[in-house]
Amino acid sequence: MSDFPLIFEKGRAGRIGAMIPRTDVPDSPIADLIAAENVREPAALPEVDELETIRHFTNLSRRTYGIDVGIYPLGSCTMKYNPRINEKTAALPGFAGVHPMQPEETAQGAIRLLVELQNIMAEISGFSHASAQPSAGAAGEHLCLMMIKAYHTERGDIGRTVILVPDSAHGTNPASAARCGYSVRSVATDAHGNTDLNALSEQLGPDVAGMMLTNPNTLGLFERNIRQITDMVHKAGGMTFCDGANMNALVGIARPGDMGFDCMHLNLHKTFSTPHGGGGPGCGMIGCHDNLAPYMPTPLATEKDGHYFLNADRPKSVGRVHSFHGNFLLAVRALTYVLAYGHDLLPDVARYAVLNANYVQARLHDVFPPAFDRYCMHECVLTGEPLKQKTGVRVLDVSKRLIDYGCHPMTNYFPLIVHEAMMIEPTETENKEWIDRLCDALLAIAKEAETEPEMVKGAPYTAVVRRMDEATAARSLNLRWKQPQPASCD
Amino acid sequence: MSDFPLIFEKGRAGRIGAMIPRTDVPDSPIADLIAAENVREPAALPEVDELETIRHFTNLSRRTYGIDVGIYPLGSCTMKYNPRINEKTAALPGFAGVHPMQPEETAQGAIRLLVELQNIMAEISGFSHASAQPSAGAAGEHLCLMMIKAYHTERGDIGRTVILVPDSAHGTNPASAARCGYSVRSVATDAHGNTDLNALSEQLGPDVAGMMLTNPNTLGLFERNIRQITDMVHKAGGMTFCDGANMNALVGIARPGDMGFDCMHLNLHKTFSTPHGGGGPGCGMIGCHDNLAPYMPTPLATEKDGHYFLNADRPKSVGRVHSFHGNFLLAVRALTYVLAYGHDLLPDVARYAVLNANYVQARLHDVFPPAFDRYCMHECVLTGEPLKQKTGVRVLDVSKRLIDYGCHPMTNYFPLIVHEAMMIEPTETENKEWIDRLCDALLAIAKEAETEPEMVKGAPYTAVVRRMDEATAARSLNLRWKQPQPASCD
Amino acid sequence: MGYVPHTEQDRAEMLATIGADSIETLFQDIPSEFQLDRPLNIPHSLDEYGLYRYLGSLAALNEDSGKLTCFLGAGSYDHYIPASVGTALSRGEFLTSYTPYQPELSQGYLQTIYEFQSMICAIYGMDVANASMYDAATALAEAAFLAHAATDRKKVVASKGIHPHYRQVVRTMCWAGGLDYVEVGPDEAPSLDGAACFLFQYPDFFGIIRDARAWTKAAHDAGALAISCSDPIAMGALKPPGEYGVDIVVGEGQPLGSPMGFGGPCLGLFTVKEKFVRRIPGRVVGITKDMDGKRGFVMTLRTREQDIRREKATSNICTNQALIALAATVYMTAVGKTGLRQVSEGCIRNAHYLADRLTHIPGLRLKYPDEKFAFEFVLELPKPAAAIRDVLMQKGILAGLPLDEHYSGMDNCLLVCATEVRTKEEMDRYAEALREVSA
Amino acid sequence: MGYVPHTEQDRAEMLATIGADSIETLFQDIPSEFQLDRPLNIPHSLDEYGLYRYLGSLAALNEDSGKLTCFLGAGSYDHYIPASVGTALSRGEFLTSYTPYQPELSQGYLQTIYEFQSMICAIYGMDVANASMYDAATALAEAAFLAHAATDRKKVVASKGIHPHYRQVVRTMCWAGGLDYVEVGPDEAPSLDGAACFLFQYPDFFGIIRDARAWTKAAHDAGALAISCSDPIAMGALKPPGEYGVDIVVGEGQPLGSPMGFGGPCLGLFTVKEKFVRRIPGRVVGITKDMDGKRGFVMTLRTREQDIRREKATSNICTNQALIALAATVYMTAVGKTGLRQVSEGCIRNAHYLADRLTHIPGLRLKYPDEKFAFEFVLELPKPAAAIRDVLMQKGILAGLPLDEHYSGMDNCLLVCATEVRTKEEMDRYAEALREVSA
Ligand SMILES: Cc1ncc(COP(=O)(O)O)c(C=O)c1O
Ligand SMILES: Cc1ncc(COP(=O)(O)O)c(C=O)c1O
Repeated sequence: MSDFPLIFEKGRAGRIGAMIPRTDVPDSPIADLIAAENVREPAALPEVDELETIRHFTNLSRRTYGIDVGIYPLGSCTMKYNPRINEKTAALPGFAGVHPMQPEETAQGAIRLLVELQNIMAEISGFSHASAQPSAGAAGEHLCLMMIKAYHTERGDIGRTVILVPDSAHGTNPASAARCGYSVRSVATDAHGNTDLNALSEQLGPDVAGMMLTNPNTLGLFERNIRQITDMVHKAGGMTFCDGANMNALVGIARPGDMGFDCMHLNLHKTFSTPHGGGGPGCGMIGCHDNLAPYMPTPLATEKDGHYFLNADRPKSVGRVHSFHGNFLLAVRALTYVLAYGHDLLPDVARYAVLNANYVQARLHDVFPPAFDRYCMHECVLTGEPLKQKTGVRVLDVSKRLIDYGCHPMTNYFPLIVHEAMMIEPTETENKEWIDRLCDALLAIAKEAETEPEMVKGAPYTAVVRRMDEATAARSLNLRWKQPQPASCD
Repeated sequence: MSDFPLIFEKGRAGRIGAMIPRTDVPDSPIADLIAAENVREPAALPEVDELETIRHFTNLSRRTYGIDVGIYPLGSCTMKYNPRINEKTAALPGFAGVHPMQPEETAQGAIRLLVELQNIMAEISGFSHASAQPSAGAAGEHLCLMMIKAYHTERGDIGRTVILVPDSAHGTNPASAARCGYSVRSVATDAHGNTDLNALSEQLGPDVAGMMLTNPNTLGLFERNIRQITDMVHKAGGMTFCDGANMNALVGIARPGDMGFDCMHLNLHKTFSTPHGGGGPGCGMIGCHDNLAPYMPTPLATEKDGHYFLNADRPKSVGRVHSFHGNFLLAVRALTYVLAYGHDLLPDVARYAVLNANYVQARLHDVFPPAFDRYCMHECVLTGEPLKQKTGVRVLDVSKRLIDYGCHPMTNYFPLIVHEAMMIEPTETENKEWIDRLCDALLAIAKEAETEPEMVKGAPYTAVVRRMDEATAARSLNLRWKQPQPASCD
Repeated sequence: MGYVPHTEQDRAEMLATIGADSIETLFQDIPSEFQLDRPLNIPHSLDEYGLYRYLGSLAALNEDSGKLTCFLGAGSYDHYIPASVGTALSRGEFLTSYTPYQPELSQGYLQTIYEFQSMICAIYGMDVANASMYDAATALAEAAFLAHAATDRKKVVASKGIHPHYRQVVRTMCWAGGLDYVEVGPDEAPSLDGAACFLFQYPDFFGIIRDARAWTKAAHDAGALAISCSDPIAMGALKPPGEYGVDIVVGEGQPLGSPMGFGGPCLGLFTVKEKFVRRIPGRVVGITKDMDGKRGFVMTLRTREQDIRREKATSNICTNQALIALAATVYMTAVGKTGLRQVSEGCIRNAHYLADRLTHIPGLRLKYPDEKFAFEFVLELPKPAAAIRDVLMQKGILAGLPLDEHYSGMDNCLLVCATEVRTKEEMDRYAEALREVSA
Repeated sequence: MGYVPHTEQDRAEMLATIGADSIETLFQDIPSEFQLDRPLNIPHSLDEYGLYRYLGSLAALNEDSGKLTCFLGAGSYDHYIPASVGTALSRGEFLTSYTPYQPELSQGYLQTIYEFQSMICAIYGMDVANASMYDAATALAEAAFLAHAATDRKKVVASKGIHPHYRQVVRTMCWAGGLDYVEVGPDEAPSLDGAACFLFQYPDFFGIIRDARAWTKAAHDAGALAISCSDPIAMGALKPPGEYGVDIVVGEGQPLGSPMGFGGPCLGLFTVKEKFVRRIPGRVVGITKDMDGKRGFVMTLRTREQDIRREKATSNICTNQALIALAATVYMTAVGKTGLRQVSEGCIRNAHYLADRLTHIPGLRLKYPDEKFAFEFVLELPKPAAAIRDVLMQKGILAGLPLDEHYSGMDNCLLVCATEVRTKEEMDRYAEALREVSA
């Protein structure tokens, strides 16, 4: 089969794929209105008809795998079912058609929705305040660090230039700290997969502004000493931030706000099922206690006597972190989702997420042992090291071979501290049959690795392409389509 | 790869894929309300979760080919682009949420829509009246025959028991005639692909109630002698019905109502792009002149002084032919579609449909000659007879091989009077590249037939299944899933 | 443009290949007297935004179930539709495919039809279902024709307990097809001498759970076929006609996942007992294997159909209601075994609660107090029903169907329905409004 | 249930495999002091029908663009969105996939991103685009940080002609990241000594087509980067910043096929000249080949990113606005080369017609009569703008943005926008209403 064409390789000059609204005002030449020297040549966009447009994207979708196609057990990503009712509520004209700067009296429903979501998320995470302004998890981290910075600054505590981050942390943590002007110090993990308290106490000092901690951590393990950790940081004068990417293990069961954290972010696009959409948009809602509340971003959706408004009278705020009010239509989806569970059902999310992950860990235990042998939370981190030792087959190969078995691969090589890491997060919405299918496939591949290692290393065989040459991609960059040059004539 | 499972082969007892509305009235046992002896065991429906539901149908759709995937040149089917705006308008709550028996004053928009569509379709087809009650083409045919029957009956002209149908006609024509109590006499086609006037005059007589004629006919050819034909039938006391399945050749160019037809049906699901949806629903709107108007079905959407109502005061009407007002949401789509063209653009539909078909005919001419060598209308009927003579490869094989080239096959073996018929209807919405792809593929297959006939006969190779054993399907019928019986114990 | 993709250049190149000098040439077979020499008298084209605006303005002239609280049933129902139904229906491969004549490219769709047939059989307790008919009314007519063919008798007897519209359609079709159509009262013991079939509705138009077993026996005793029209949602809780030996069960499938849509598209359900399998009208999908032995699906029993048998076909139907059948398949999958029962019970409970509330209002009573009903019932009012209905409409309540138009002597009768989506609060509000009006 | 599929039996079997006696056991690592011993204080669960009803009731509390005629722009625009955009976005494979870390399973999505990058480059006249940022505001901040990294300077100078909200965001981010943020008047010649960059909006917040060439030259003369924020629809007709030598062009992509959505999701567009390619923040997709030589797409230049480079990454962004970028890709495909121009011209023509109509009303005038504008303009009124806006709201007209909140001394100024979807009749009605109010 030949290459699937780019949209630029389709169509013909003069074609158009949409019926542009016809204006009915006088048809003055545009150059008269904006001056000829400001007028451009039309941008070289595609020229295809409407049917071709539909076909192009339909066929590209058929070359893409989503949760709707099968299990998607990417660890740290919480690829759970994205309920379709959420798409319906988010498409309501009364939400989709509202302008962000129209008068507040005409947007009471939208602001109220934000207030209700703030209240619910604050309650779930154990905080007293929340804001939906950050567009994603990393933005939420960064915002919390800014609030911490403002807090120290206001107290005149200006020598604090360091943020502590566990060595198992997600890359956004150190990157957010850096973007907030902090330098980063890494904290080691102990033999049980928890933060090493000795290492922590060595790193703590008067230069520490705070610590970022994921809990459950990125090894899928609950930080058993969380009380000590937050106490130690506080004693050293630092603040504690919880990376809430793993909140799916805790909803309705336990609350970071109760554990000594000063603030946290939630990934609504993970725990609260707003779809990932191929990489976004997300919503990195943040929560905090009263001590950090003055520094939250402005404006803040607020209720007073049944009236809803966007409070911009926040003198100590770090300021604005989004053009408007955050990824609002994602907030609509998240509220729809969380109300489908309510206080009566929400704990089931965590309960069955944890059950599923432990079931995977148990089923794979002998072939892919857990990095730390204890009950995991919503995801398990296993190692392919024994298999590699025995057969030379790496977890990357295992992942690629999984594609041929009709499953999306797990996360590999994260966290960085585990050799041949396989991070599997089934989520609570996968049924037993799908999880068994995944486990059966992984065990079958381990067998194949013994008998036909080269075959496994050549996988996948059934996808629309084979393994990609990523080195060439980075070396000879081709990042956009360019009009083919006509051959020169001499 | 193993068989794709049936939904019944998935799931587990107790699972459920939707959140059933919880009633908040007293929870009385159902047996108390409707009597215990009326209560059944729950029907053996699937028991799957919501995600499994989504996945099942998503994956089944990925095992299905539609216009959205590629060219679909089925002759007689008018598989044109189905604009997505039509789906949006049909989904408006103000249409989708209206009850068919709510008071007319509360459904003015719906009735008005029907009136506007009736007016537009009557004007397009050259009639003065129209009704959207029939659910599809065959129902429209049947209705028109009933109107003809009522017309003759009222005039006391009761000896007319025969309907004439060309030998090239679609199977619904004779079947509709039979269902209307008529017997069918077949009229031969002449050497030019038109109705044979001599044969016609032989068949005409005082027993003839009318004639059903497709124009352009199912050979894709305009009935050049249409004026003589309708005159001859009228002179013999018969009525003339036009099967409008091929109206895509004529919209905005010529009107059956001007050609001596007394009535006709339109397939809104063909010419007017309401999607085929895998076989329906359709809308077989009918049109007629004043002479047949009294017999049209009841009720009839009507306007009077800006007020819209469903006129049921139609004493001569044949009666009702639909539970309510026809496939109303298809009428919404058809109106949306036709207004996208309007009087200014509608002729382009026919013009480019005819251009595309003639282009196909010209490109394939030497290898697959047309059954009748003249300009065709919106579709061309070619013959694979020479290829079969030369290579033993039948058009069925060619069609199956076309699948491997990424195109949907054309219609084969219809009309019945053409040997190895290949009926190709590209429609106006296919661009030149897609049509060339189809023609290139057919020519390439003809070459393959010479060099590798067995390979062609074994096609397809790239679909999710190979050729089907249809004989076994009909012999050992398996038409529904049955709970596997537990193995007996003795 | 509309949706025509051709550029000037395309046109020129294609005409050159054809060897014609203009598109007009291609129309030369159309006698000039028939070539339109004026633009059609229809509106000017609109762009997409204009289309949405215009159609939206028409839609806004209707009161819909989002604005009204709907207690009107009578064959079209306001039920819960899971969002998953829309998701499946929006898949372009389903939406834009044709009847699956090329099974290799339609395995997915064919499988859904096979699953549909299986589920409808389960709901009705029947052996064979087809891929759909247009609507309940034409399905009923088709059933009468099947009975005619099977018994070689011409008399069709129908109970007046059948939806008045359906009876009108059957009457029309019988007239055209040369069958004799007779009606009997809704609670009459039918006289079926020489009849091809007895048609009844179960539960009937008034919501009453009639004795389907007795009627079936009466039909069989007379050598006639018993044919029932049954709401599939009611079948979630009620014994299905199949268990009573009914020969043909038809029904309206709209309640299975489709909106009311001003009455269309509908979905005709059609099921028979095994012995009638080769007489069934319409398309049927069966299981078979491909040449490699892999399971697959095809349309089968094709020799019954009009494209093969022409005037000898079991029916003239070709295009059916495939996509609506798909909606029903997704619906039945989503609600499943447990859910269909819950929906059915929800309707029944709500309707009984409502009936109880309403009959506590002085002057209001059930027309048939001794009959068991499912989720519709006939309420007798102190005043003409249409007038009361109109007053309640002002309060945003669609109160039901005044029966006077459809049954003589029922001037003060209102057919009332409550589905599973009605809340207690809505029903209490209805009762309150009715109390005021009828005071 | 919610969306958890497990039955009792599933749970029992799975616990048996794990060897735990209850799910609670699995939570043993959570100290009991932290295990919630009460239900959360949030509402009770709703079923799907109830969810739609409840969310619908909130939506109904808003006035939306279907009810109001929108003349408010200011960074969020009411444009035509082709239905094809929704069709593509509803494809479950796109909606429910993750960042394409496994390219073999995401070739389709990766290709759309490559196409997106290509189209955005074409629109801005730039060399390299990334796969998206959160919104225009954070894109602008990222651009400032890029300039800081590229120049090793700390001073960020921004024109007040930039959207006030964007400036607030940039100010916040600069403060946190240790950059010095300074503003200059919207028509000021900036003093850029020692500046890392000059940020401006083109056309600016008031719709004025500023001299991007001159500002770019000024920046370059000072050794600073020229950074423009530009509306992509305006670029359909206006010379793109790339042609003026601007180093980084960012913008808000909502107008390309996404609804206003109370301001989100947005779509941050980010493009640079070739020389900055390895400094670009966020994801970038490139073309490569698979092991069989077939063309394919992968995320590339990964070593800039946080998951590899951690605190040394060019940015902390991870999740971006992929699906909104997809919407933009479908939009740009559908309208295409001709259509983008038509949309742009439609906006400009409408806005100029409206400005003309409004300035014929006695007492009303353009605030900047000598400047060329695209499709927004500042209208000076005889009374405070907010009051007038509120009166017009009563007539269903969203008149624009009162500028007093955002610029001191602009009490009577209203920022007015007309996009291509406004009709002459709507604009005439606006003029009529304004005439009445300001009389
Ligand atoms: C543990 C952890 N923290 C932070 C993030 C960043 O979240 P986002 O991608 O929404 O910016 C992720 C996302 O993968 C994560 O897994
Ligand atoms: C020529 C012709 N007549 C009639 C019909 C029947 O129309 P329908 O399938 O809508 O009943 C068809 C459909 O294929 C047809 O092609």
